Amino acid sequence: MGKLAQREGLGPGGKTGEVIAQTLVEKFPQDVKITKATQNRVFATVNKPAWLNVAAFMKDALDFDHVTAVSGVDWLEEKKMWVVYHITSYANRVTAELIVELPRDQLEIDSISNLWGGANWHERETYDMYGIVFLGHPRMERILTPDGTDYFPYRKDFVGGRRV
Amino acid sequence: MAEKKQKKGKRPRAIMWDPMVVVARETVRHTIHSPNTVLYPWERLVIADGFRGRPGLVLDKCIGCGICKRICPTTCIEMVEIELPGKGKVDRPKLNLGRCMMCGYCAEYCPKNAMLVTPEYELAAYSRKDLIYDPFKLQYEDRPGCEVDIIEVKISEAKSGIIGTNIKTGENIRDYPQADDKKCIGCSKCEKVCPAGAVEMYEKGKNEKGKPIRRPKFDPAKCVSCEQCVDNCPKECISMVEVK
Amino acid sequence: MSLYSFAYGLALWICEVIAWVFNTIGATGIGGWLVTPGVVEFLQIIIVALIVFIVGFLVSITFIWEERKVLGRLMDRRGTQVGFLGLFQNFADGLKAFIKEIIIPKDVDKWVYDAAPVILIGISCFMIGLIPWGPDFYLANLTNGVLLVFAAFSIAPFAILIGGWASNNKYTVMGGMRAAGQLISYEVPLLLSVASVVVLSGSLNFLVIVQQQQDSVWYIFPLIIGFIVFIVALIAEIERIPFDLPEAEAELVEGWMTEYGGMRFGLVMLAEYVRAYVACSIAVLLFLGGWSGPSFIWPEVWFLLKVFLLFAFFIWVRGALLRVTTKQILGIGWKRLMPLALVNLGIAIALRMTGVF
Amino acid sequence: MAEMWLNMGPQHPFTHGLWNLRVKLDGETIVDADPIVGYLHRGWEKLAENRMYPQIIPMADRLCYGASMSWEHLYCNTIENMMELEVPDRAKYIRTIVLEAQRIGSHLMWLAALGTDLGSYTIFLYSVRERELFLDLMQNLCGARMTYNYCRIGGVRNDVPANFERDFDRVLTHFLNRMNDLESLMDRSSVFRLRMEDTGVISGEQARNLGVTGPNLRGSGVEYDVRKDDPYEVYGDLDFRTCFEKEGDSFARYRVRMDEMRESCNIIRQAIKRMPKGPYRLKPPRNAPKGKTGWAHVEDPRGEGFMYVIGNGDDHPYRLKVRSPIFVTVSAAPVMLIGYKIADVPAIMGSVDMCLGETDR
Repeated sequence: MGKLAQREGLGPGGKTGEVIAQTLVEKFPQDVKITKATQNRVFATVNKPAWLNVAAFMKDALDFDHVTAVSGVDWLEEKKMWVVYHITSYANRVTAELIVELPRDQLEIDSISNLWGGANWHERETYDMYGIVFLGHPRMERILTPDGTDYFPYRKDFVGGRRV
Repeated sequence: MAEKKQKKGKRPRAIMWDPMVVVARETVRHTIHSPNTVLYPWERLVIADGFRGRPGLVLDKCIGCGICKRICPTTCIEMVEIELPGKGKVDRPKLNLGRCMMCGYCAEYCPKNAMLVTPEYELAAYSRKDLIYDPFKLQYEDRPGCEVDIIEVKISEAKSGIIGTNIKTGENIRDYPQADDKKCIGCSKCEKVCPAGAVEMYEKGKNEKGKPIRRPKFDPAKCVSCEQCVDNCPKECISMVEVK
Repeated sequence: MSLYSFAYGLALWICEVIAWVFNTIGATGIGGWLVTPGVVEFLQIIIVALIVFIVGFLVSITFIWEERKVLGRLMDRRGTQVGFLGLFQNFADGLKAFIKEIIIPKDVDKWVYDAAPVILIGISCFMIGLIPWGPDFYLANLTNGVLLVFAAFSIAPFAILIGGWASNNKYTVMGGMRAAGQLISYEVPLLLSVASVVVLSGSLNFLVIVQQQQDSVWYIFPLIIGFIVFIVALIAEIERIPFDLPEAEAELVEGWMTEYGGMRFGLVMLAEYVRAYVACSIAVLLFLGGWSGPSFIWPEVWFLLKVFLLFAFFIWVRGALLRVTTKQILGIGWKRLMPLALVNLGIAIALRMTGVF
Repeated sequence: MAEMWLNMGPQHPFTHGLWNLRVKLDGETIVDADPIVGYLHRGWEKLAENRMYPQIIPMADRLCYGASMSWEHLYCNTIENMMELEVPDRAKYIRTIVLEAQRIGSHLMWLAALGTDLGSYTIFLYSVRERELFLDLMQNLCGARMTYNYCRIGGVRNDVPANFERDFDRVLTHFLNRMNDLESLMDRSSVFRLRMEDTGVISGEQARNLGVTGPNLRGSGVEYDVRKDDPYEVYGDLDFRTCFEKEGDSFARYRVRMDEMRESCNIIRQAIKRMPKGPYRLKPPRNAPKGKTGWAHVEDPRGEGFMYVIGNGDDHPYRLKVRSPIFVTVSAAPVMLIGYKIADVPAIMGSVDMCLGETDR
């Protein structure tokens, strides 16, 4: 897309998706696997233990400054859960989709709400709906469901449509 | 505070009485031309012709295929057994207007344009039972502008410059069923069930006991892809072929 | 043919009729006593009071109608449609407020909760009596009418404060506090501009003030600054939109009136419009020369015309401007209105000293 | 004075929708704020998991009823990205026109709500009267006024009505004249400026970190607009200006939205001129392969809307995640509120243009 004009309030940027994918793989060779990388999209999967370092690296070095979404996905049959992060970098106009796999019986992952404040409520909602605990989250509580709900509604084994 | 004021140089200067002047001018204009409000029961707003009020039904066009029942997002349509003079006992849609959100899907996906989108919006009723429209109450005379057509183009021909064929009357654009020979036992249940008469059994040959082997043949032109045959086949051997 | 003489005639006629009845049944003692001037005068006062109050309420109610209609046209919509030209709307509102259930929230300071609306409506109705409409249409011709009206006028914040505090709700307490803060900060410029009028006219009696204005020029021309200060302070006094803090407020729900239901709320709303009527009539009396005008129309009609026009100005301001926050209200009150009021007082004194008036 | 927790609770005139802003007050100044949402939670994403793809479109309308077209389009865009469908050009242009008309309608609804919050019902009625024109345009186009159900996966429901260009042109010229009235009622009224300037300030740095997007972010001086920087539909070929302000207070957010309304008129005019003939609706595939994922993000009138879908092999999605811009902006509300008076709360939250339908999903 060529060198667009310098925009107000944003860094120079200019690193394309492929460059970012490249730097990520070099920095974390055995943790990050790139599935696809285009001009302004990066799709990757990250191992759970290295997740916080990858996130911190992306925030500081690759100036990703906005968490678009944190979504939980429940793979009931394969006994695992995904936590899908979509993080955008305004300057480079790149959005990275990072998938972290969690075993279904041990649902914990490091929270990134200290790096990006925007992820705070997303993580609380994912906890509220799937039961994934985010370690180090300032206020790990339910957000959407009324207090006193002890079940996790969006899990595949929770059958909706009946009086709970 | 002072330097903050300079930074706002770009902002228009604020004058105290400017809104008063504008409001005064508007008041004079509103008293000359009558005000904007429409006195509802006496005056009414002009409705566009494609306006989506409650769904309506043209009984003689309807073949009872049940597509409206399947596509309705809030499942407010049920097929109900009624007695029609010419046709005896047939299934026709019964609509629960209490759940209907007027999305217009039943009229859009109805293959025979029997379900319409009517401009009626005064639907208040005294009890929930009155909101249940049986096929006769659902009727609406067939006025232009009430039908909704789907003019689609196949993905393969997207770039070929065709504007699109009407899915309800065009050919080889609707998906049609096909039977899996091994599982099919030739019970002709699909022929009995098909509302559009697109299925007919044909003799394929003889089996060892000399009785003819009968298999269903689906006619894509007549088929309205309502999947009644797929649902009612005892052996689940019918599957839909997607026209790509 | 002043109001009093008419009332005297009527009272005399009534007494004679009753006296005739008593005489026929033989109780001539009471019949004779009835016709004595003392009783007739007493009945006369009652009749005059009745007429002035009924007319005052009717004008306040037509204020409501006028507000609905003019505000409607201002906002490109029709005003009320109830009854002929929407006039029946007020009675419909009154009836509705009358019928609504009176709900008193739990552990409310009962006595004070009841007292607040009573004080408010009482004071407002008391002020109706003090307003003369014409040279011969008035209830009370007091030598210090202006003083009494403004004394009554300034009791309202007291009622609002205790009302807000008594209804045991965080929002209403805040509403009450704000009302007190706002009304006190606007009392001072208001009275200063009234003082300048009194300085010019030399007397506290409404009739004399209007007479002075008829002889010389209306006080709005020499004291134009005073008039502006008076109008702005008045908007704050009767809590209309730009200074609408204590009453309906986006973050205070209904301000201090939230917990009042049924006829209490109806009375408080009526009190608000009665205060608006009294405020507009004072402004007309003090600055716009009361009932003076070319004589082909009755003076009372001149007075009413000016009052309705002034209220139309208030509605226009309500239609155009937005609500201001407490910080800004107090700022405007003390920083801008106070100096202007003092300057205006200076002008009045100067005019008085140099003998122009 | 002892601090007091005040519930500007679910039923409150200034909350447009159901949410509870618990505010700790020291006198009149706000010391701490704790927004509580979830009163309107319908379990939208679970509902979407047992519906067919076309059936979710009218559901997506009801996410944020103020700007239902942009949510419908976002859903259809997500499914098209997942199934790799190439939407015909005419459909792209119609979608852009309709999205921009919806943006103006949504901003006018916001202006109406802001007007009533600040106490002037005239602004409410003037902006709703202008919005009526855009609703009529939509009614001619797709038969409904608020929840349109107009986008389809692979195009749009029906072609544009007969005198589509003439109607749009008349409405836009009329609207631009009326914009001056609206602005003089607000911009040039010093009472409005008194209330809106220097309230609810959030710096560009904080806004970016807290995930604030859309006009609220551009009000704080960060020039990021998804239509410009990650163009979808035909925004890449149209030239328009991303309007932004530097001060970051409520007035800046207000100014950004007013300029955006004018930009939208400009975009609509360009798009109408360049709209090609041709097909406007594709026949979408019935099923999506299992495990296939797709996502899309658009410039919703309130911020960056985002949807992420995973296919399930049949005609139901396996998982459909919705990111609502206001869900995140509300989490950043305490930063804007602390330090200001309680009388400023309607001005600040009014300038953030809340819509609770999408927040609680």
